[in-house]
Amino acid sequence: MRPLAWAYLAAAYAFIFLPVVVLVAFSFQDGRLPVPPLRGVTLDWYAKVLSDRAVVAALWNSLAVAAVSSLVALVLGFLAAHAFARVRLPGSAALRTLIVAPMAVSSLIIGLGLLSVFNGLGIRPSLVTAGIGHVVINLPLCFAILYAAMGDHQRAAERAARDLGASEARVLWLVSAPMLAPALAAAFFLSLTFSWDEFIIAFLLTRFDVTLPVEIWSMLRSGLSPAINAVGALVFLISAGAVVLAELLLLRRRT
Amino acid sequence: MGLAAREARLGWGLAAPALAWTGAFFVLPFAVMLALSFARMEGRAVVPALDPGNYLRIATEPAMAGALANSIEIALTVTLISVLLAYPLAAIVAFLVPRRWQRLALVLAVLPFWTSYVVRSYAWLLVLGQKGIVNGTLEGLHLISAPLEIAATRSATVIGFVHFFTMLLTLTIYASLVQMPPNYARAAADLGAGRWAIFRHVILPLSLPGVVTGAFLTFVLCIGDYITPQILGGNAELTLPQLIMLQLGRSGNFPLASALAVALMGVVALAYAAAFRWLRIDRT
Amino acid sequence: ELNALVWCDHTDPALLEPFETAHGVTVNVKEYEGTAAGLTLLQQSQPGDWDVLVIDAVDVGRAVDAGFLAEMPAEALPTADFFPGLAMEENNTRDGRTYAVTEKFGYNTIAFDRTKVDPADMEDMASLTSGKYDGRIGIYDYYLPVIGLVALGQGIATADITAENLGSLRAPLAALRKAARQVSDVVASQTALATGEVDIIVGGGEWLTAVLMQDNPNLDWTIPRQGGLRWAQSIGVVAGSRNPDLALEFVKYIVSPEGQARLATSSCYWGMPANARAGDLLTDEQKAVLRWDRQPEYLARAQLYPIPDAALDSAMQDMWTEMLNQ
Amino acid sequence: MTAGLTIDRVVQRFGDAVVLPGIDLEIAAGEFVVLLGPSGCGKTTLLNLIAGFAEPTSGRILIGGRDMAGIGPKDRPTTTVFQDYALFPHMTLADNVAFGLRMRGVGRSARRERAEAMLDLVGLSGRGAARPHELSGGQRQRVALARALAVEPEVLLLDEPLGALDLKLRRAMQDELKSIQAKVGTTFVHVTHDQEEAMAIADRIVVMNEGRIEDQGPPRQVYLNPRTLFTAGFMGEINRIPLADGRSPLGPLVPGSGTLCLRPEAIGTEGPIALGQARVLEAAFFGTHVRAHVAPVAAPELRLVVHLPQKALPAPGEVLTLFARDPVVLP
Amino acid sequence: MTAGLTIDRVVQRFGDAVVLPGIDLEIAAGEFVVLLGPSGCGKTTLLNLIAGFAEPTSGRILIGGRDMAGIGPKDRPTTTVFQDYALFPHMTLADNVAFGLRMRGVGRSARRERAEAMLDLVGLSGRGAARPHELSGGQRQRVALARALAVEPEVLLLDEPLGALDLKLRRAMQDELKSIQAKVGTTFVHVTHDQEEAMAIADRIVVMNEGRIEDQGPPRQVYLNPRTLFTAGFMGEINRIPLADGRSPLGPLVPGSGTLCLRPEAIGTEGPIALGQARVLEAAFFGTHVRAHVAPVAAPELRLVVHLPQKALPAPGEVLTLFARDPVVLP
Ligand SMILES: Nc1ncnc2c1ncn2[C@@H]1O[C@H](COP(=O)(O)OP(=O)(O)OP(=O)(O)O)[C@@H](O)[C@H]1O
Ligand SMILES: Nc1ncnc2c1ncn2[C@@H]1O[C@H](COP(=O)(O)OP(=O)(O)OP(=O)(O)O)[C@@H](O)[C@H]1O
Ligand SMILES: [Mg+2]
Ligand SMILES: [Mg+2]
Repeated sequence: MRPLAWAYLAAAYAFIFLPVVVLVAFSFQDGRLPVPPLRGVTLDWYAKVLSDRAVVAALWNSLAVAAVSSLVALVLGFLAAHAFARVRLPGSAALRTLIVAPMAVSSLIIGLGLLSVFNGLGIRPSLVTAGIGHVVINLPLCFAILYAAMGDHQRAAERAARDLGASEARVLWLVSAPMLAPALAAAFFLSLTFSWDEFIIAFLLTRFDVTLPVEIWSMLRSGLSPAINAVGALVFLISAGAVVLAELLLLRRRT
Repeated sequence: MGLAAREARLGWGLAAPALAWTGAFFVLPFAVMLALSFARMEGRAVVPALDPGNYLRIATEPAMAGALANSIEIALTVTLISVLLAYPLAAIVAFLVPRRWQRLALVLAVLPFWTSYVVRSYAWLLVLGQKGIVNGTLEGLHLISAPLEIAATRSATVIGFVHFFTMLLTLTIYASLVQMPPNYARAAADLGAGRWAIFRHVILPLSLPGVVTGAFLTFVLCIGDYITPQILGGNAELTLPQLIMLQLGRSGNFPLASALAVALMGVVALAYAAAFRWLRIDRT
Repeated sequence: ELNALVWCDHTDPALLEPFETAHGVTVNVKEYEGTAAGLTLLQQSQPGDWDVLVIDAVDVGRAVDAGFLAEMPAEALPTADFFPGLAMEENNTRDGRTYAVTEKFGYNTIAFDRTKVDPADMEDMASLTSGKYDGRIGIYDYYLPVIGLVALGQGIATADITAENLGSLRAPLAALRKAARQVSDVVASQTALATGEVDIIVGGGEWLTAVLMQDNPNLDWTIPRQGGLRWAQSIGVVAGSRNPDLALEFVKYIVSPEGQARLATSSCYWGMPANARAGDLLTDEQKAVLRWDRQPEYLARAQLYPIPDAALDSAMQDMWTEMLNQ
Repeated sequence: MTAGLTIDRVVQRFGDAVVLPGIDLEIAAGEFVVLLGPSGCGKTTLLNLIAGFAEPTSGRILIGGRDMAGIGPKDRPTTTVFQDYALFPHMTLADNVAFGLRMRGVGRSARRERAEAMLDLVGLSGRGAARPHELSGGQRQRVALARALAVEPEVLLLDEPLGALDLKLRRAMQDELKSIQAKVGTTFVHVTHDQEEAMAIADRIVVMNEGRIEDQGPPRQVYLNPRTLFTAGFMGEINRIPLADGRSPLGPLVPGSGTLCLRPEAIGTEGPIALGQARVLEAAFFGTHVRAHVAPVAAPELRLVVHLPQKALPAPGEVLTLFARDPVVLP
Repeated sequence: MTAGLTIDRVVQRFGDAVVLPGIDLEIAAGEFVVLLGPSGCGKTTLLNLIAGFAEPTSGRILIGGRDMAGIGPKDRPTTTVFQDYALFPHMTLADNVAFGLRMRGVGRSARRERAEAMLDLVGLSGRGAARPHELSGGQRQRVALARALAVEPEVLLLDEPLGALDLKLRRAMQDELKSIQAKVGTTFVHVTHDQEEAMAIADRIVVMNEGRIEDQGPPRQVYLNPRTLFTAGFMGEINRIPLADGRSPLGPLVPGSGTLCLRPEAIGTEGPIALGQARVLEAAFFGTHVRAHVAPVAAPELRLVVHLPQKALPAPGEVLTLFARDPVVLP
């Protein structure tokens, strides 16, 4: 039973990592095409990507849009989840459904609709409008995760804080948020992941400053290239390194 | 003002930003698109109207109904396979992996998705191609004599989707497994249940809400996605999002595209109704 | 500043920088794909947001109809130096007024791997559905050129496709689909050709193979006996531009021999410059890849994309949808 | 800092259910009052109204003479020790205790000092840096107490604070609560459903039943001279013997009509009232005494519970002659 | 169905920590044994070893003479009532009770019948279709008991099953447990840290401390003649008076050396041992008695706790002459 389970675990991780390994491997391809056979190993593509101002700018744009929109979605979702978990508002079931509804609607529709609404308001597409669109798709996610995580446990603690003289803002900041930290982190990182990879809204709602998926999309128009793999690989390797480092540091501190 | 009124005002105040955001940036755009779905194309111009013609076309034209059917079939297949793959994985991480390594295991499962959806999809194409890794390995092991045709078929679409959603479902199922008090399983063992019976009668039913929540999310995200069927499916068959893109691509038939998107949302609403009983979000 | 809504070949810094330094401005570019997407972006913009538009030559009329393009002084454009037929007045002008100018062109025909197929077979479209290449064909995922090619195969000129004879193309299109392994976008088509997943791309051309040449010199393309399709893109000044003079300067730069040479070999994809005088500025290798010397022959044998009206367009699209779902 | 409390015709409804039909209660400054009653009788509801977590349907609550209507928990001069403690799991003990002071804008070093002093008071000196999960139940309870007392409330509310502790710890904490109250002088309103606990700590016991006050007074009075059968039964085990005009199934015992109530420990082998002979049904050793079920010979269908001295463990079937004292006759 | 139990030199280690350094215990078939000890002394650990949830580091466990080594919980003739009940929340009460039978392949109608009978036994007839969350704590406890008894185990293990109930309910459930055990005859091994509970129900109390058995015997013996100071203190309140060769701070009391242990209820105004005069420090009414802290005049730094009769409520400062009985001298 147990060896079987470990084998399954290994197979599952192999499956999850398979395309990424291929992706990373061909980012070192010494040739114009990231397809087998591997002709040789070169770091040229990384050099090319890192010296491409557009790609580097898109990287930072993506990071900014993902971080800010996830943060906004997190805060809005947190406040709303808190309100619905605590106060019995009339029609609350319908309102909760409304907040999660964007999850069920194609991003294309949200993007096109937003584009025409913004245009009607005379607002130019920019990274800000793309961020607004990302909040729309991430807010339901954050709300759902946080609403499910709120329990009697922290309701009791919140009540105690109020009893001791804490204003509502300080209850949220000093008690509710720290107690929900794991759920908040989970919601934030999932939002980040979704926003990072989101293309259609980012495409429709930006103009000249674009996010990474849009930049990659235009790189792809000239055909497949190890440079594109290098972009993906770079992001992967940096985040993997950061996560593993953080994990090891945390583990060491705890033991 | 009484306490109850103040409490209610506070509740509204906290919920207001999210509601306002959803109202301004979701309901409003969605209403615009909904209105558009009843508009008419005259030549290349969109004429506002209250015309159900687009919906009639979706219901009657075999190509459109076929795309809808394909989308639902693929989403259901993907949901089913992903749940079947993710459940054991989540269970192994939750029950067999030592506690201190569990978080790392989960983070590792998410990391591959910090690359780029599109690039990852093209990488799958290389893995699944006739001369790709899968066929290469199988041929090397003499398990097959001719390469399997996986790329540019529905199987490739499904594999690409399953890859992503296995990760997502592993997270949600894991969450519902670890928050289950261990005494339930012990009580069952104590009363004579074997491993399988414990799983079947206790763990599975108790983890169902988490599974259904994840499955619903999978279904919704899967049925609305354009990129995976487009890149991996090789247009072996059309899905609804592809059809929407096709309507938009050159001819700009926004009314029909909107109607297709609304139909898609209708399917999602049905899924929501089906899963409603178990969804966490509506537990009061 | 100049804001341009363009195709990806216009984003190459090598193309933009000379203009930027000469005029001391920055050119902001936003890429799009598909005429409808471009027109939507224009429609959902404030007047003055855009200065320059690059668009499929056959769709210039749609942009003019929608009032997105401004008139340009025809005398400022070097159309006299263009390859014969590339001025494309029937597309770029309306009632004697010039709204756009052709800047680049190429072909949608048949691309293939010379070592895997018999090049002689590629001269005849009929061999695609003869059974010999079943499962080794990829189709480029754009209905206009592919339906155009199929029409040529049936002896119907692209300009003669009508709602009446469109039905006769259904069976040949289905037959082609049956022989094909996949219908896919540029990247997947390239990948399939490069990995040997397929050996033939119907609808391909130099824009598909040029960037792959270096790694795989066996890739080739040809215009079969029945003919091929010629694609062309045009550039114009957007109506309501805040910088109409600078925008016109940009258009003039793009169609000047220097601009044309750089555009032809832009990093995104290569294609023939409309202005024949660009030839003086291209190297021999570049010309070889572009097949400069064979253009007279190709131009004679290639036809333009079909230019369907709205009804025919949606009929073609439905036929395409049906073919995909077959 | 201490203040009295007035509860004036307080009514609480939840939808159709009337949980408190009308409570009047006067608590003096510095008093230790215990609200005692069975589960669901409205104790927590009343406490929540005092703390300001809810507002009464009608009636007034005054603390130190000031009407509390419209004042939230944050601004009331009360603090609460919750049954589940509700300690902040993400804060150290010192931060927990200092939380209320922080909310009142007390500076960091003053806060730290006072938190240390409060932890001292509850016997947890030097543990300020620990976190709640490192503590046992009894220790957590003390931290909750220290936290509530740190802000020097005028009234301290305790909602079954000892309910989750084991018996031994409970008894120890009762002694401690009592002595801390004597030290700080704050008014304590303590809720429990354990009558032994109520007797051990209360200056005054307020017995509640179905949202009404059944009885109140010092422990001895409520135990020995209950006003109602409910109080008599709730304060401890009781034997009920029907009485009509001085006649009972056991013959004439005391004058009056109604129910004669006798506590098990008031029945024994000597006393002023002769109960006659009774047969032992079963008997078990209970440490301080032997608890026996007996059936009087004169009325074999009647069951009496009696406490016998430790040494006597009668065999079932044995016949004893019983006497009683401290009779109470209730209608 | 009932069986005896033998625990033979059982050692349990967790990493470096030795939780059970070596337990020997013999339990007869049909006996009601209570394991009593403070929190963390290893009661649950021992119970888990018997149930098969863990395997001992060394030593043997025999049930009905059969060695249980390598046999999982599923195949042992034991069932457990968990402290948190661990009722399956997604099943009805009847399905919960019938679960063990279902695992044993009993047919549907037989299962249903037996579940109904078991719910009857625990006083929940007709509630079979309800779900656990609809029940009160005491009712859940009974369902857990019914579920464990339904499969007719040879040994029933109970891990603080009454810990979460309130005092009154707890006492009622104790009576019920005792009578159910008498009815079914199964061996009961019951864990608690409440000594009153232990005395109320046990045939034999096994007192544990830090993984070792400190004392064992019938309740009366353990209470009145404890073998160790720990047992004496754990079984109830106790006064300790140092004794050297018959001399104590209060003068000569009894012969012997060590600690003289006197229970509060064994000290009073009469008795064989004269303790001399003592000054009352505080006194509180406790229902059945008055509990007073006193300081002997002869040794004012010594504190004694005494139980006085209900009627006597001495004022602080009053001086009483005290006598004692039932002395125990422990080393
Ligand atoms: N918000 C509410 N809505 C409806 N009924 C309620 C509400 N809060 C309490 N009740 C009801 O009011 C009654 C009194 O509840 P309360 O919590 O005050 O009892 P309690 O005396 O504290 O009991 P316990 O000892 O079990 O804590 C109960 O019957 C309860 O069901
Ligand atoms: N898995 C384990 N790993 C390490 N130590 C353990 C483990 N399980 C129990 N212990 C330790 O063994 C000791 C005995 O634990 P056990 O749970 O048996 O106590 P208990 O007598 O049941 O206490 P309580 O009355 O609080 O339930 C404790 O000190 C505990 O910390
Ligand atoms: Mg309560
Ligand atoms: Mg335990």
